[in-house]
Amino acid sequence: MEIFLQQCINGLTLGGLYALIALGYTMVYGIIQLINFAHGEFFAAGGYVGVILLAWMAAQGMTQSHPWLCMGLALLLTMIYCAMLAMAVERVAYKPLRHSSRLSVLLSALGMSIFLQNGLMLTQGVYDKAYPTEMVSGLVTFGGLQISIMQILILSTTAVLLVGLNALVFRTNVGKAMRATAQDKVMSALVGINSGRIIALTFAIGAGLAAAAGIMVGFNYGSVRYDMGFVPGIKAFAAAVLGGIGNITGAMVGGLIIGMVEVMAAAYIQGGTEYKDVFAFIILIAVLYFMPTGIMGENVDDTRV
Amino acid sequence: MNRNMWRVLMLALALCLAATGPALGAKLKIGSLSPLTGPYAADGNDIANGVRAAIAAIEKEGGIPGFDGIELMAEDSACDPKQAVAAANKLVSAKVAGVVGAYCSSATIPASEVLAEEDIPMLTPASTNEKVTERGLKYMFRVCGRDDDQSVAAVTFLTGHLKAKTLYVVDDKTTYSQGLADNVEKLAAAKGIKVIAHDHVNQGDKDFSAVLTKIKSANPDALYMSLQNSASGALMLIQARRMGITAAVIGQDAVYHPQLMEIAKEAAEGAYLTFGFIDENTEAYKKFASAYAAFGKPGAYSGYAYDSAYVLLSAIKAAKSTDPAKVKAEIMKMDIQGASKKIKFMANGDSGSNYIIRMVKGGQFVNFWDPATGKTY
Amino acid sequence: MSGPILELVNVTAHYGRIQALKGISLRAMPGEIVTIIGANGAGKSSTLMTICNVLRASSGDVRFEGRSVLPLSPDRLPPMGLCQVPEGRRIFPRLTVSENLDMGAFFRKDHEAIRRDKDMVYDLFPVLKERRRQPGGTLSGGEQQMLAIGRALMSRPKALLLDEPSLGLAPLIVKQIFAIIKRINEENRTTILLVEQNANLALQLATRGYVLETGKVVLEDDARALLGNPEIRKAYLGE
Amino acid sequence: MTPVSRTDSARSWLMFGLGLCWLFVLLWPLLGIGADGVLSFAETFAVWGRIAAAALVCMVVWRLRRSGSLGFLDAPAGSLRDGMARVAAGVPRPVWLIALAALALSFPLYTERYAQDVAVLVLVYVCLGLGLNVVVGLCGLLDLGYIAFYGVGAYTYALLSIHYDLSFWLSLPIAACLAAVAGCIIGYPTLRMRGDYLAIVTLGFGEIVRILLNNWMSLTNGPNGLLGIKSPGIYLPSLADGFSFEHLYMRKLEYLYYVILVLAVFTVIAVRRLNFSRIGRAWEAIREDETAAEVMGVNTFLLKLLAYASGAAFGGLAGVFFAARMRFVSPESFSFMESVMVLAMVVLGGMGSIPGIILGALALIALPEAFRGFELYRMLAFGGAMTVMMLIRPAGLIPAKRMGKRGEEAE
Repeated sequence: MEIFLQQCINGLTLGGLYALIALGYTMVYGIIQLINFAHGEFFAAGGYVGVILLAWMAAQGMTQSHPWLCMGLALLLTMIYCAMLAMAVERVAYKPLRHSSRLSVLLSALGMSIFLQNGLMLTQGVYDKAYPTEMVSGLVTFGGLQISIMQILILSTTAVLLVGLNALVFRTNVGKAMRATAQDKVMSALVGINSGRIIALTFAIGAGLAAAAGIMVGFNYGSVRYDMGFVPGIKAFAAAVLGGIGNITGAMVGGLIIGMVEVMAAAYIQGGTEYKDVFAFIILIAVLYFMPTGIMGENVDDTRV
Repeated sequence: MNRNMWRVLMLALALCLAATGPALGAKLKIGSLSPLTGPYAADGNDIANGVRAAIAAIEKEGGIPGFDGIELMAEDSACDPKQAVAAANKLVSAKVAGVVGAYCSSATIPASEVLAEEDIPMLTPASTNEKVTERGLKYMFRVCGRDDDQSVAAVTFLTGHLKAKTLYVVDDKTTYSQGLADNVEKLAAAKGIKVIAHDHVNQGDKDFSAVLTKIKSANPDALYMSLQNSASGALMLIQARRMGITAAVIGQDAVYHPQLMEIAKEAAEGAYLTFGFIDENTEAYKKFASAYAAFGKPGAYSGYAYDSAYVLLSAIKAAKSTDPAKVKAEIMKMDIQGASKKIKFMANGDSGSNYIIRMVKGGQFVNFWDPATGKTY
Repeated sequence: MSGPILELVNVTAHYGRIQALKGISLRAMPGEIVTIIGANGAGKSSTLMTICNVLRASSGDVRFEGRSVLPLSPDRLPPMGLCQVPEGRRIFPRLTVSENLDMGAFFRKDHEAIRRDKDMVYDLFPVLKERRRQPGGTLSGGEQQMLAIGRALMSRPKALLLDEPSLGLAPLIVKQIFAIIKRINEENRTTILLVEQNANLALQLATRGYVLETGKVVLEDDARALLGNPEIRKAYLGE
Repeated sequence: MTPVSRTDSARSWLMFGLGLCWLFVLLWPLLGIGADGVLSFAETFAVWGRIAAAALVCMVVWRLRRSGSLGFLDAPAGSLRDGMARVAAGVPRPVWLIALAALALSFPLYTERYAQDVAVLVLVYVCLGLGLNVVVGLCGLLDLGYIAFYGVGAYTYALLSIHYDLSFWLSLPIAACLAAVAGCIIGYPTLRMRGDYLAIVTLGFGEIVRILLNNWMSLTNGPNGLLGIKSPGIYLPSLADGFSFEHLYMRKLEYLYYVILVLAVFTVIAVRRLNFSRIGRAWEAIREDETAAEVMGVNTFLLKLLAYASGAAFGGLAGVFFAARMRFVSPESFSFMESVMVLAMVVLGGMGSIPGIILGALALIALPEAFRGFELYRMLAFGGAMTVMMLIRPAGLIPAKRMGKRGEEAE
């Protein structure tokens, strides 16, 4: 039982990170029906910029005196940085193709993904970059459960971000405009919504969340690396689809499910660690077979290739 | 390190541009194959830099008579059989005198077949899979050790020093890491150690919490960690220690990289690794260290790559020709102290292994235990 | 204001290589109800889409309050007071009724006035108030039309373009909606440009009318005169 | 070009300036803050300055074009292009084909190994691209796991060759059939799904196949791969003693080049015939509007399955050749990235267009090779080139004539 709970926490942490990345996929997909291949790169860039900022703060001696402030500040700045990066990518590589076939944009996104990944490699080097994990260390023991402070931090930050995003999308006018644009771009223009700006904002928010995930992955696992966006990118994409792509709550649920399945498969199925991705995908396929639009998917209209 | 890297890249680009410029005289061309991009780019660049360092060292010693200098074609094998073969073909077309590489055994094997068709000598600094030299290729040499020898060293250490009763094995499913882990599992079982389980993780995984939670509840005496990448090793160490796993951790040469301590910091302390014995007091090592200084800290394979290139170039120098048969004869004659080990090739192209146990202590790798003598250093 | 509030001068537009509008000229004076009638495919909806710049005019000019709006993107027009209720209503199906109305006032910042306007719309269409928490997509056709008009009103338009408000609705509901259109026109002096297939109803409501055929204006007259025109009666009023 | 207003010009310069500032902000944290926390600007300015200078040149040219100042260049350039088009159109089709065939056949005679090797790879990817084109280009089903069939083909031949010593030529149809069966297995559960749900499920299947290959030790030898696959063999008449046939393994690259050339030509012809057959038209109907096609009596279920199966079969053929050429297979060759690259060829070349896809394969295989000179910048240049190509030609290098309006969102 203890081990089970322990694994639950592991799954929750991982799932929360997937959910943060999946949100960017799902929001962008919802609004312009693009599978943003470059999204994983925003996550990786976030991890790097975070560690760079922390290095600078450490050199100023700030990390010793105000560790929590530094982490918060680094998180915030990194999110802003990645939002700017995403807006630039959107402007350069996606916006000119707004009226072209969706596969053209997909390919442009792929090109951007390769470009950004190698850009990171060239500027940051091929070696892993270590995170100052000593800033947050320690375990909390609940009964027999051991939870690291970092895990608690990740879970709470993720929760705050998710709640904040929900409030943004469902409560504010801008959020409503995002949903309106996703549903009908022409009509939203006819009521005075600048869809270009709303799309850019969507990219910015999605990338900001991915950046937050990047920084937390850095802290949790101790290092970042230029190609780290790829695998979580695929998983998060799967999570977004599992939840019903375009649906924000769906992405959160999908992320948590994928994270849980992975951890549980690795923990409780013989030979499960090597096949854990298989289980994740099998769950995905089974769900989609019975619910072809995902767990929370609305009926998307028949827009295809 | 960041800006250093940038400088290295600039230098590489400049070298490359220079290489494509008009040739002033007959230059001796050699090639290197290693993953310069992709997940193994770290080790791949170490290899390319090791070769560059060897060229610098040889040129400092007066170069090779009859040639106006040595030119390196550093090709990217990306650890992908397809690209490795393309790169090997490119080297063949460029008529290189010999090739140092590749890294991943799955790239080395098909690439070596291409080179073998044209009788181009190939010296691998890093592919430890037994098959590399066991296919009867005439011009295939291996400067690093072999997986089977490495597993022996690890198991000897388990029984001889750690006196472990139970063992947990984890690998990340590459040709190399799994082959090694399988050997360890087999040998350990034969030696009477109880292998609790042999789990696999995937390359590129960052989260090992699921498997580590299992390990924690199994509470083995030792954990054999066979991963392809030092950063993955560091991640596993951090997470294991954070969870409170106290088992002795034994890694292998792919985890052996200064990165391990950089990332894992104190979590790496006390970890054991099997690695070729490097005597840092030899003349050869000092020469290597000074030649490599321009490229930063040596990685795990920098020394082997340096030795491979050094052997190749000295053989060409001695043979006064690039004729493969003559070069091979010189290589076989060679019996020298290299930067990484004593080099003397056997008939099949292997040069023997000298694995010892090293340990992380105070953020440094130190020699710890010698399986041949069963003594701590 | 003396000049026309909305004026089209010789506007042409294309869908790919197909010319949809072949030189449309029309005008609407402030406070007028102008109707455009014509058969399917005559270019009625294209005319409205061109006014709002969703369909780009190839030549000619569109002026709103004397200023050319062609260089502006569609989302700049509602703030100027030019608003369209497009064909098929185009409710945001997964936004609630209340959120749909909020979107109508998206560009406005005067929260207090927005709230009052919303109450005004709820007064106009009490059924929307009942259903304000319901997603727009679950409304019936008539309710959706009301919502669409209500959403447009939220932007306080000076000129309202209505595309086929009667489409697919029961006669009773059509009558209701037309009554409301008249009320909007009378209460706020909102200029209305009404595109309709139901020529009879439209001409009864309007002050003036234009008849479109294959992308051209073939007739322009007082609504009453058009209603009395035998050719029109034959072609569009089913006699 | 119509003269543009001053405000438009000022606006675009403003945007240009803003873009450069934006770029600087993006570059500086990556280049200007060292690992030790030391700030520097020199490197950022160096890199940024170069990019800014290049962008400035592009911008000036673009503005001049917009304002019509370069009109004097357009006229001759246009007439040159028209002239070339006229000459090209003047040459009859057979002449083109013969010239192309002669070029392809004589290729190994005047090239070195490296060029031949790249050519062989290009041809393998031509087969793959055309196979995927059946699924994506003709039938409109976005498949992100196509490489799985390539893997099935490769492993089929590898196992048959190693364990049963079956010849290359016999393995071709067997592998094609097996791949087609795999196509049906993967296709069946996905038939109900549409659009991007299909994409992720095919991606999932592709990954499952790769993970299976990587883990099924007893069959595939896992990550170690399979070694000792035989090259294609042929029987050559030999006059040494009397008249007999001599069995020869074609290990030389030239021979392999011809083998894959034959396979590629076969694929081109087969896909072309499929394209213009009843089935091809039905596929296109499904692509343009599935519901309408169904209403018109097209059996969408069967036809979609058939698209999967036939697409997969071509992938299987390519896989057999790949295994024979490498004489070694390992799961690394069948990763998700490969699927994406094949898809990229199809889209880049122009969906549904055979010459387009050939060009796409050429571009995506040859470019990284051509960029080898850039060393570490190689993949950076490649990624950038991919985006730029898409921006310049969104419908692909050679768009198909019969593509409908699908996907060009009516806005």
